[in-house]
Amino acid sequence: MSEHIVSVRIYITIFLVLLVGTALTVWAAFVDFPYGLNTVIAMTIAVTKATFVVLYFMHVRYSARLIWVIVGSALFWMAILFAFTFSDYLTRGVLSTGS
Amino acid sequence: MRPIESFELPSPSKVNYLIAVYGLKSWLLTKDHKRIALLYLGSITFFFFVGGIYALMIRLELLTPQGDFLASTTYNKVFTQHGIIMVFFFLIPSIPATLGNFLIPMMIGAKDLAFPRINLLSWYIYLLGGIVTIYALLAGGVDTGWTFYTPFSTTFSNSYVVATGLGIFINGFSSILTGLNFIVTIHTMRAPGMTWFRMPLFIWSHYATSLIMILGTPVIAITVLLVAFERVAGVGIFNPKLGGDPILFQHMFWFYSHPAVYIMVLPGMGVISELIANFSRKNIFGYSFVAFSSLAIAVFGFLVWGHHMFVTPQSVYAGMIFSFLSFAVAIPSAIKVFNWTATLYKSSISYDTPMLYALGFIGLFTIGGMTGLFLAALAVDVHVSDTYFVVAHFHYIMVGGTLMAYLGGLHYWWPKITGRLYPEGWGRFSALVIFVGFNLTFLPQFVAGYLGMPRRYHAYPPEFQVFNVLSTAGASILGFGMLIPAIYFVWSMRYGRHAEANPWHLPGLEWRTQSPPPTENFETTPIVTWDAYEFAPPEETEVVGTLRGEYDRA
Amino acid sequence: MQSWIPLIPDSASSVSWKVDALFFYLSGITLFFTLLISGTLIFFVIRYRRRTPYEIPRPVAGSHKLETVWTVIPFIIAMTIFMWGVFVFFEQYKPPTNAIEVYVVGKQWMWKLQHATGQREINELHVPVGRKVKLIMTSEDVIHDFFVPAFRTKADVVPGRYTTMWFEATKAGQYHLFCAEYCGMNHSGMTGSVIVMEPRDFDNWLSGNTGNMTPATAGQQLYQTLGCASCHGANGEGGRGPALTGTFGSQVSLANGGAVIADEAYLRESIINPQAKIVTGFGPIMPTFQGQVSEDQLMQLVAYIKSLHVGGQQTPVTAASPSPARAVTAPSPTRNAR
Amino acid sequence: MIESHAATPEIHGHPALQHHFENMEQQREAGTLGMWIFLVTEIMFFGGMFLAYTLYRTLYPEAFASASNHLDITLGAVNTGVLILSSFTMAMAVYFTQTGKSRPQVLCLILTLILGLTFLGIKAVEYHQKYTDRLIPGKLIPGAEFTTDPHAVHLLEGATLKQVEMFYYIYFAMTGMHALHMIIGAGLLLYLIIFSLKGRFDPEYHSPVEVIGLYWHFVDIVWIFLFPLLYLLGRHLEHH
Repeated sequence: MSEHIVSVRIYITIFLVLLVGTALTVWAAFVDFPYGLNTVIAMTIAVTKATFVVLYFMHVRYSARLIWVIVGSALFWMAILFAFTFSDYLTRGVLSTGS
Repeated sequence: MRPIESFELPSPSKVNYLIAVYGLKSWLLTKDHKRIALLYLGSITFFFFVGGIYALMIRLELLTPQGDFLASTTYNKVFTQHGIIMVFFFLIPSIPATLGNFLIPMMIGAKDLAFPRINLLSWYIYLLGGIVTIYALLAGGVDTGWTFYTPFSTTFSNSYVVATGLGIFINGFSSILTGLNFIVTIHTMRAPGMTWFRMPLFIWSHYATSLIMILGTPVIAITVLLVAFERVAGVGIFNPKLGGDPILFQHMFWFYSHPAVYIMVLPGMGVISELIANFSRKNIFGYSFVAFSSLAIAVFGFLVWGHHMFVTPQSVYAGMIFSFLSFAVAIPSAIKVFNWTATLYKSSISYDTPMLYALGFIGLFTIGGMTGLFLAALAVDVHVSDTYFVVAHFHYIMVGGTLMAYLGGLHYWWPKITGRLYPEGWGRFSALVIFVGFNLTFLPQFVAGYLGMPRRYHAYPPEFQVFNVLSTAGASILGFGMLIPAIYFVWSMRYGRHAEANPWHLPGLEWRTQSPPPTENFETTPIVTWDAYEFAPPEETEVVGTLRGEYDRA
Repeated sequence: MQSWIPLIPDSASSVSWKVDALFFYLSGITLFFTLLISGTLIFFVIRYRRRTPYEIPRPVAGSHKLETVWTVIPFIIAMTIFMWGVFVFFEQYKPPTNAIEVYVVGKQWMWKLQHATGQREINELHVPVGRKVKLIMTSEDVIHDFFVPAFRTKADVVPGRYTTMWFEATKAGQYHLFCAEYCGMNHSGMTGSVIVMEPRDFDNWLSGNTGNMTPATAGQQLYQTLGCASCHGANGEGGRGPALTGTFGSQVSLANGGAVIADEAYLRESIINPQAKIVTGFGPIMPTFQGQVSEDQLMQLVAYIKSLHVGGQQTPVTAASPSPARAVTAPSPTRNAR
Repeated sequence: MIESHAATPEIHGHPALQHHFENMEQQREAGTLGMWIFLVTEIMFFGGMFLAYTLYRTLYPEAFASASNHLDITLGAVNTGVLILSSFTMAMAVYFTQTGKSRPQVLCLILTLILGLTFLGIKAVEYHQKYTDRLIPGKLIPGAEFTTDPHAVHLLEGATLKQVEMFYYIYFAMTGMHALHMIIGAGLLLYLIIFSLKGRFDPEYHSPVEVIGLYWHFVDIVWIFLFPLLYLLGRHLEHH
């Protein structure tokens, strides 16, 4: 497995995308979107930016499957931490008030 | 064709890792995984005896119901420090850092771990964490219980919480780096021919352990750090005065600390797989099931932490989910026990000391595991949580499981590690003493617990005394039993008979080099052409059941 | 029933035999599997002991069939335990209606209890046989845990919030009360007893222990002294702040569009953190009372608000008619008897 | 020198090959894998704080919005740009190492270090603002306890000062931990610069540059999330 060298053009493109993303998220923060969409939009932009960094700056796009598995497992375990903790907080009091 | 006969024993006079270089500096700056394992062995043994002395004090205090041996403040510190020392400085590093460190490269045919310098670093970090913690203990001790529950730990305790927390935080990095090293080693350093399904189960279980170490430890690190930070700042996320929720601490704490139980017991299971197969000269029944059950435990172990919180204000629905998953995680453990037992069928069982420990492990682990079901069952847990039932249960897993496996493994690999034999008769005797003493210590605690005796009580109602007297009696036998191996191991390092390269006549890679091994482990990089535990050629394999050939021997 | 050394604690509540039944079921399963495994082990160890030093047994391939069997059967057994546990658990934790209410405050290292009828107790709780008792609990400092082994139930007592538990005693006697969550220096001294009495004895005990104001009456006085009346009305009829009469147990719609059932926890939160959940139509003008009222006083305020019924027939306690017994939420035979 | 190494297949040749590895490929693979696993632990480490943030943001949205609106959005945005740029220069440093151009490689590393220090400088300015506004939670700074003035922060409806303090506690925990990672990263960059100047790295052996690059990008990613979470969410409520 010889390593892949990412071209300078891709690096520059990603850099510009990240700057645009930052500008976009600042702009979007001041707009009053309906249905509490502000959080969703901000997070979507952040996830997109992070994905670009991971895939290109960190070369995951050209890496072995094992690296993908490792990145995936980190996200999976974060999801466990969040999902199960919130399974508690979001259902608290349901039983006592339901009586 | 049998592997045990087919390889030539190297001559025993060769230079080995113990005498390759001399001097204190050669040990303190060593990058040899075997020497680092010995450094760990020494420091872990030290912490084990510190923790053991605390255990002794606990049992002495509880001999009488009045609480007359120690003051309550002292007692609270004693049980806290017993827990902290034993969990963080003995049980978690015990098997991985000593036996794992020594054997993982040898079992997969590598010259060393992938990052020898990081390996040494992790020992120093362990030592630093230990020193900081010992400092905290000497300066005045800590009385929060090893669980550090908020807001007691953040606001109300007047003891050295920050220093202890720092010690645990530092120690966490040692654990993380060890796990990282193991995973990378297992992925990248296997000898030619050592495929995943040829690896000894010891490696599989350490792989699973390492997963938990790298995924769980950071969370306890930040949690302990936030507790320390909150003590310094006087406010924080666990503080009800700011609208914080003390229960959040328990979520974050148990996210690591429940899987940590599997950090302790999974390597033990790996040792037991080795012992059972090798001392019955039979390949493990259902190898891939045992291997994958380790991974299943590592994953499912992360989904059950809420069963420590059934009586907290945690929502009953979350409790239900956690209860369900806790039952699910019991299944892979059950699979292991059944497979070990089935391995013995039509085998050739020796009664050597390591095998006695392995058999003891299976019995005690069965009781420990089954009593875990009581605690997973919501309604029963409500009654027994925070009682001595819990104490008995987890000691069955941690002492009856991990410690038995550790001692069994230590006996088994002692000839390889030191090049000397331990006295077999004393070995068997002490194994029996420990088994009897252990059961006498902890069986009565199940009863006391169901009767309602709460844990962490310095004084207790007199009707519980009979169980505590039994327990203390058992603990003295257990303590005595522990001293025997401590003495004869030290003795054997100088006076024990010299061990040959393969004293047990086994096929594993670690036995295919001299005892003690050379610094590079093997004269030449081995090329593996056999499966784990291949005592007899594959064509002699007996197929159980009707589906002939269904079993893929990889 | 008293054996030489008891192995099972006293069984004195309506759920205790249910917990015991599940416990026995689990013990049976444990015994069975422990004997099965260790029996098989011992048999194999003797039967297949090494007879000659160089013997090599035939290797064996695994068996998917066996693996399936010993995966599925334990799973099924585990699920029976799980379901059973869930059913009993829901019963243990679902708070009953029509219960005698007792307010519990845990602090290092004592239990302070107050009956809805005013009687205060420390480290002791008197309850009658055959009546449901609901405990509304909080802590002044660290987490404690109210544990009565004879009732097979316990619940954490957490600072900053209310937790509840309930039981129905079935047998008169004196039972241990323990703090089961480690709470510091004198944790093992934070014990006491629950004294279960026959209903008549309990009535006698109640009447022999008057002299304390009921929590609701005390709460009413606090309501006046803290100036709550200036916004919520002299009798909770409302004003600049929302009406409190009939609030307890009803659904309250909130300014942020949500809704909440006004239970004890909500009332408590609204006193110490009024901005958290504001009732529709009202501004965020109420100051916080955090740090100005103790947990005891908070419970009294909550008890008073709970006593404010709609309709007017069941007149809330007023300064003119200090009849303590009537302040409590639900009428009960005990109180009618007086 | 560099050319000759690139040309010869490294059986036992390269001076940087450690004894226990078979070849450079194995050594590089182990290094990269190790760093990725370390980053997983870092993700979980920050995960604990993100969890606390998410929980309390859900419980106290108004207070968190009020507190977050008080942060300096300009400095935050500039810092985001600085960090992204530093990530870019870091990526370029790896590129130039891979292609064996040592002069621009060192230049990129130095640029990255300067940008990293710029970020820390701006962060220090922000911290100082919080200090003068008495917004440092609890008694972290003796003599400058958290403010009791209800107008210190423009409180939105439904927010309390105690909850605002909770936000700042989380803010300092998260950004402080992030800054600590930046400082460690700066130290690592310094090491890279020194060894680059000595000509230690070449297309055959550039594991340290690559691996420290991964770390640097990770720290960047953390900030990519911290910026909207701490500075932006709730801005749209400001003018209500």
